[in-house]
Amino acid sequence: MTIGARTLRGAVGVAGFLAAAEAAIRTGLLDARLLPPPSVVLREAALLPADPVFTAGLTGTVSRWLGGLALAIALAVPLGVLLGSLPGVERATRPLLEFLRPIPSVALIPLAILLVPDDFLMKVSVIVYASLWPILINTVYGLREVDPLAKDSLRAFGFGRASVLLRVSLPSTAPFIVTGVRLSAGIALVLAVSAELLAGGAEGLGVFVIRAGSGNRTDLMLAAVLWAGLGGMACNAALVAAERRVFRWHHLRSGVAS
Amino acid sequence: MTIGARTLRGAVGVAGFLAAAEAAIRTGLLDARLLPPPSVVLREAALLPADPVFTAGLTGTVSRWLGGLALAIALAVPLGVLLGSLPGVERATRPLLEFLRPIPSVALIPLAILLVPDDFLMKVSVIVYASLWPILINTVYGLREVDPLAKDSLRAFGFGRASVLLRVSLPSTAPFIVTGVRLSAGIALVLAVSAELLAGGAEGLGVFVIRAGSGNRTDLMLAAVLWAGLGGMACNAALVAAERRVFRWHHLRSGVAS
Amino acid sequence: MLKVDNLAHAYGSHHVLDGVDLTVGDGELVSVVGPSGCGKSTLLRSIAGLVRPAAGQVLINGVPVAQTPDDLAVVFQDYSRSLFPWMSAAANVALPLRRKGLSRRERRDAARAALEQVGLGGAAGKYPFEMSGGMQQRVAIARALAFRPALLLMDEPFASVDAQTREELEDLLLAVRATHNMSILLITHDIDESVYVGDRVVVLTRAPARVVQDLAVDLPFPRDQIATRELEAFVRLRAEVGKLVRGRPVDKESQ
Amino acid sequence: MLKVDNLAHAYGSHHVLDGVDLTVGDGELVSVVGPSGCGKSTLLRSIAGLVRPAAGQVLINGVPVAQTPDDLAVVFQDYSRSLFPWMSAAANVALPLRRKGLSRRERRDAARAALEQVGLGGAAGKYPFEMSGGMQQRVAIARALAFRPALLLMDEPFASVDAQTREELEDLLLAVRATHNMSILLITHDIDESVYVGDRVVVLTRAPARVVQDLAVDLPFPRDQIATRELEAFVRLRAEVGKLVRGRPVDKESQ
Amino acid sequence: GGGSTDSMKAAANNGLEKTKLKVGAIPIPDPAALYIANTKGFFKEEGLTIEPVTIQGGAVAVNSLKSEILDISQTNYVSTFSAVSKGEKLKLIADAYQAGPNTFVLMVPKNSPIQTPADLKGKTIAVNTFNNIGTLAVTATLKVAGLTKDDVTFKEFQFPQMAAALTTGQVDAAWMTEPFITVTQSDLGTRKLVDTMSGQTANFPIAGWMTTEEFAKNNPKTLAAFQRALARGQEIAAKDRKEVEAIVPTYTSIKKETAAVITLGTFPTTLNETRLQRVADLMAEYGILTGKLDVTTLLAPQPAATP
Ligand SMILES: Nc1ncnc2c1ncn2[C@@H]1O[C@H](COP(=O)(O)OP(=O)(O)OP(=O)(O)O)[C@@H](O)[C@H]1O
Ligand SMILES: Nc1ncnc2c1ncn2[C@@H]1O[C@H](COP(=O)(O)OP(=O)(O)OP(=O)(O)O)[C@@H](O)[C@H]1O
Ligand SMILES: [Mg+2]
Ligand SMILES: [Mg+2]
Repeated sequence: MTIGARTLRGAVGVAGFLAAAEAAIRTGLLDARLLPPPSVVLREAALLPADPVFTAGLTGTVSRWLGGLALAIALAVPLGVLLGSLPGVERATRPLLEFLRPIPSVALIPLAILLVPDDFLMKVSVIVYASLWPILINTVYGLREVDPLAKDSLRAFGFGRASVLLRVSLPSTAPFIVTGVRLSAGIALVLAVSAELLAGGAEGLGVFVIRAGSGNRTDLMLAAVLWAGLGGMACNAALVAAERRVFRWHHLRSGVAS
Repeated sequence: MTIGARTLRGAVGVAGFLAAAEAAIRTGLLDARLLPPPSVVLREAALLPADPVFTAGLTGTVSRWLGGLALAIALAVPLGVLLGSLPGVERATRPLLEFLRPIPSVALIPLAILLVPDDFLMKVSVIVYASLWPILINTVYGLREVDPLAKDSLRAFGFGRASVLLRVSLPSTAPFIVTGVRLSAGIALVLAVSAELLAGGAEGLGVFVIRAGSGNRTDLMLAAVLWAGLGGMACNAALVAAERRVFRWHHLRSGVAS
Repeated sequence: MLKVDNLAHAYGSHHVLDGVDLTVGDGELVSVVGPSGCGKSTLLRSIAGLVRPAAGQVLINGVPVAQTPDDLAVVFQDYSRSLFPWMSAAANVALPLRRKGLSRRERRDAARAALEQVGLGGAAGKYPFEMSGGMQQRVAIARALAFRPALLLMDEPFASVDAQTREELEDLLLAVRATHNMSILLITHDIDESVYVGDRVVVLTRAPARVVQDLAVDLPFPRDQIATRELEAFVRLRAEVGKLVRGRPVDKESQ
Repeated sequence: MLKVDNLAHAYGSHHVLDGVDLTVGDGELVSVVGPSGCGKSTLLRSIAGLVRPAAGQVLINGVPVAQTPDDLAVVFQDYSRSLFPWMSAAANVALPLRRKGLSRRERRDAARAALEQVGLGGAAGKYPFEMSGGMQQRVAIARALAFRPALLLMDEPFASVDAQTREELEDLLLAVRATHNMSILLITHDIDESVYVGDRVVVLTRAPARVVQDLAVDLPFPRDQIATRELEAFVRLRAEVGKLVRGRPVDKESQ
Repeated sequence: GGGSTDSMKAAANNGLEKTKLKVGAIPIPDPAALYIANTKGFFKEEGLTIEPVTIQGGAVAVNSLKSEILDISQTNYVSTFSAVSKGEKLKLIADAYQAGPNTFVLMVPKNSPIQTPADLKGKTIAVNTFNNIGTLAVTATLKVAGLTKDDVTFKEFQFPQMAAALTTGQVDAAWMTEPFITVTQSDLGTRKLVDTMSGQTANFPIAGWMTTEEFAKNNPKTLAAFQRALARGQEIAAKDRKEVEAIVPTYTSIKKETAAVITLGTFPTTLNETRLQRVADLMAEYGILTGKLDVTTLLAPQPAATP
């Protein structure tokens, strides 16, 4: 399937979804006074890029999102590799990590505000905290799935632990790490917006949503959320494209088999 | 390593972490006015089970958490299997899913309130929405990783798509699905608390946290958060134990090789 | 039973099969030999419906097969990856028998019996990764035999077992074939073996593969590892197959 | 070069090696034969430092090995899983050469040359899953040869290739050994092969494995596929190894 | 007044400790004066640069002040007094907003059987936050009808979600403020049940500006400059509704049309301790504060009248 056809199919899917929602509202299945129909939201969304407040907010949110995601990757992959390749360390730290993981970052925001006296860093650290886990856990478990014989093959040539990790375990785990990154990207975006919603800020998508909310402008709020969705979609598309290039063998093999 | 030894090691890890935090605060490395020392938090946490407001809140939150998680599993695994085994459908729906995924559940709460006019169900649906993704995505990608030859082996005996899925693809993907469930369990708990923080309600851990947070009781807040962490830890331990039983072969194989 | 009609296949621009014709009669055992990489496994996968050939067709009992034919069993060349690592040897062998509508008990008994036949009665409870290469390969053979298919496709099934076990398995194959009237297509690199077990030996050229020769093996039954191999006809056939396989100089670049 | 001293190993309660003694001299090629599941692969893995034996020791040039010895290459029995699926054949072969401190270009050239030697000059760019079983196995051989190890361990390296290729590879092995003075331990199920390539043939019992016999092969060099195999000494040795392998009745239950 | 030369002089003369201030404000009409003063350049003239930061509520703002993410923040008095009673060290800088008639009302669905506050017995009421102005005002209103807060159930909903909660029957009544009152009235036909800002709560002080004790101590001159400029904005807001209508849509999402019709409270020009003490006393009466709180200790020094 060409890229064009794929885009088309995707667009049809999204359009279908929106049309269904529109129909539900227009036919009174959902109360139009409480929920603006997609057509209205789409119109508002189309107008938003002309609003400097919105674009400044979007830029800010995206920079914190991507910054946080980058930091999460930079922390979680090495940590995951460490834990995945040293089962003893993994077992010893597991309770601590599993204790930290379900702590809601949202609940930590008041604390984060106290501890990190810089708005940007505060939000980024909340994002990092929440989006670390999928990468970390997928890395640890992906490493466990590596075929032992593949590792032995390189060890037999006298390569040390580090080389085996770098040249066998990591490449073979890479698809799962990327899946973790894709999950984390979504979570990071959710947190980028949520942190702004809770902590406020000079600009940001979440700040925009606060304003829309206190102005009773559900249409504007959903329009902003729509842009968040588009941002997530774009990021994911980029990751999938990267995946396709880097793991060409993987797609080839699956393709041949199916 | 016996279960006892494992528990001990874990306890040592957590204790070390707490001791380090305590030391940092006592020596003035961290500002005691900003962050109460762990000893204080622990004492508060120990007292909490005696507080009926807290226990009612905990019960409510845990029931919504586990209910949401169960529903997320029940939805995401079949959906993931569907998308993972029908690449055409997957490609067509991917943009829609990737559009929906990064939409902050926080932003969806207004919608949820409107669509689900029941507090319990509303919160559960927010939990489901957020915790669906790790299971879904890990399932889809796990299915892609299944060795094509393993599938062919069963197909050659005349087994249909459904049987191959059930008997080869699913068992071989199971470790990744469980990893997804573990991730989702954490996220579901985060959302169970966050939904209360954002949508309010009568009781819940989140409600407790808000009150403690707004009342300058960081110690109480952290004590409540500590219980959330403990809950997540317990759930994870249960999942890991189940994993160990079900995927015995997997642990044996890795154990033998390392 | 099986008729392969002018089958052709290419992976991308790489032509592998170039009009292969082949038949396996009811209850017949046909050996296929040919150089490494010539397309034997591809041929087998096409018959099993796992590869859709670019041209030509496969007929089973006169009916063209689109999907995997019914009542078929395959022993793959890459036996280790064709076993399910999360199942014991016995469970691996028993699994396909679900298609046969057997009860749990019947499946278990059939699996045990088949494992006994290949000399693995004591290893029924072992997981694949706990077994040696040759043991894994024998599990794959037992799985196919337990299924009692009408058509059995085997891709170098004895490559990883020692000489004596190999001979035992060859004789087992002949015995099973005789008892259950299976039709068998056996791909092998061992020229002696191709003649010893075969009713016919089909020799393929290097890729893109075509049939060079379809030789009838007129050796008496029952065959015997020592007596049959000493027959003059055996020695002659073996030499002939050997010459046919070596027939053309192998163009190494194209493999 | 290599000295295996009273090596014993068990997987859980299952005893596999029971005091194996073995030596491979400098530049010597020793064949090992034995029944399927007797512990040959376990022996090889112990020598390579991938399995820590329960008792006994492995000495290389007199020094006991704890980890993987330096300057070693292994061709695994399960070749398909020992290749890295994300790399082309050439990249797979070139990878271990990083240990040798070769430049990128040198690695690439060495990989190409080794692939040529095993008849895969044209398949350098293919991924493992795009190759036939025999081709994959030859990539694994090329990878080991390109490394030019002092000690080469091979576990049924020619099991998946056709008769002619097999003979070519046997001769290649002898040639490489002669040129680079490698010491080689070759596990094989083919009795003819064990004699044809070996300086000595070591015969193992069924599990738990012990050495039944360590036979010197006093056939002249250079060996020749037709002439050597016609020698009376060859026929005698081959029969002797055959008899030793079959020596005891195989207790099927215990495998 | 003065031009840019004046402002430079002011900065030099006053020796401001800090010239850039991050000020938290909620996107509702209450902090209008801040934006008016900023747009009109009053802060510039004092040598200050203001960065308005949108916040959602006062609770996190206290933390933001403590960690100096914010220097000054809007707050509501009830929250501030609660926080102070629990040990937070805060100072009130200026008043911002005071309730007027019909600025905070209880709304019920169009055809609700609830006709008087007495009908609320046993019903569920939506408020934006527990133990805050909402519960306080509603409890005071219930008292008039002979009910206590134990006769009703409070549920937390954010203002934007109250309309949905009302229509879907999750609550029987909702405590709303502008612009939600106007919008739900016109869109959904909801009905005003009772004005909660009357009697005990008539002209109730709602919002003001706060900072930490520490900041107030270390930056007296800056704070005075801020107060002066803000007071000029507040004068305008207090006198001229048109100015408020014009500024509100610039920092909120309230539409111009809506801003023109919503009911507004008043913008007090002085920070009056007697009025504020009323809030603390009422809180004590209804159990939101456990003891008496003397608000005079919380007031930052007030600047001399604007020159
Ligand atoms: N999935 C694939 N994609 C691309 N090329 C392939 C694929 N599978 C096989 N080939 C190519 O097709 C040719 C024939 O492969 P096949 O496996 O059928 O050979 P074979 O006769 O079974 O060889 P061997 O005896 O070595 O197993 C080889 O040249 C191989 O490179
Ligand atoms: N990882 C393992 N765990 C448990 N048992 C094992 C394991 N690996 C091998 N075994 C057992 O050890 C015995 C010897 O295995 P090994 O692979 O060494 O045999 P082998 O001589 O190489 O056989 P083959 O010729 O069939 O390859 C077998 O009985 C096998 O079941
Ligand atoms: Mg093949
Ligand atoms: Mg072996």
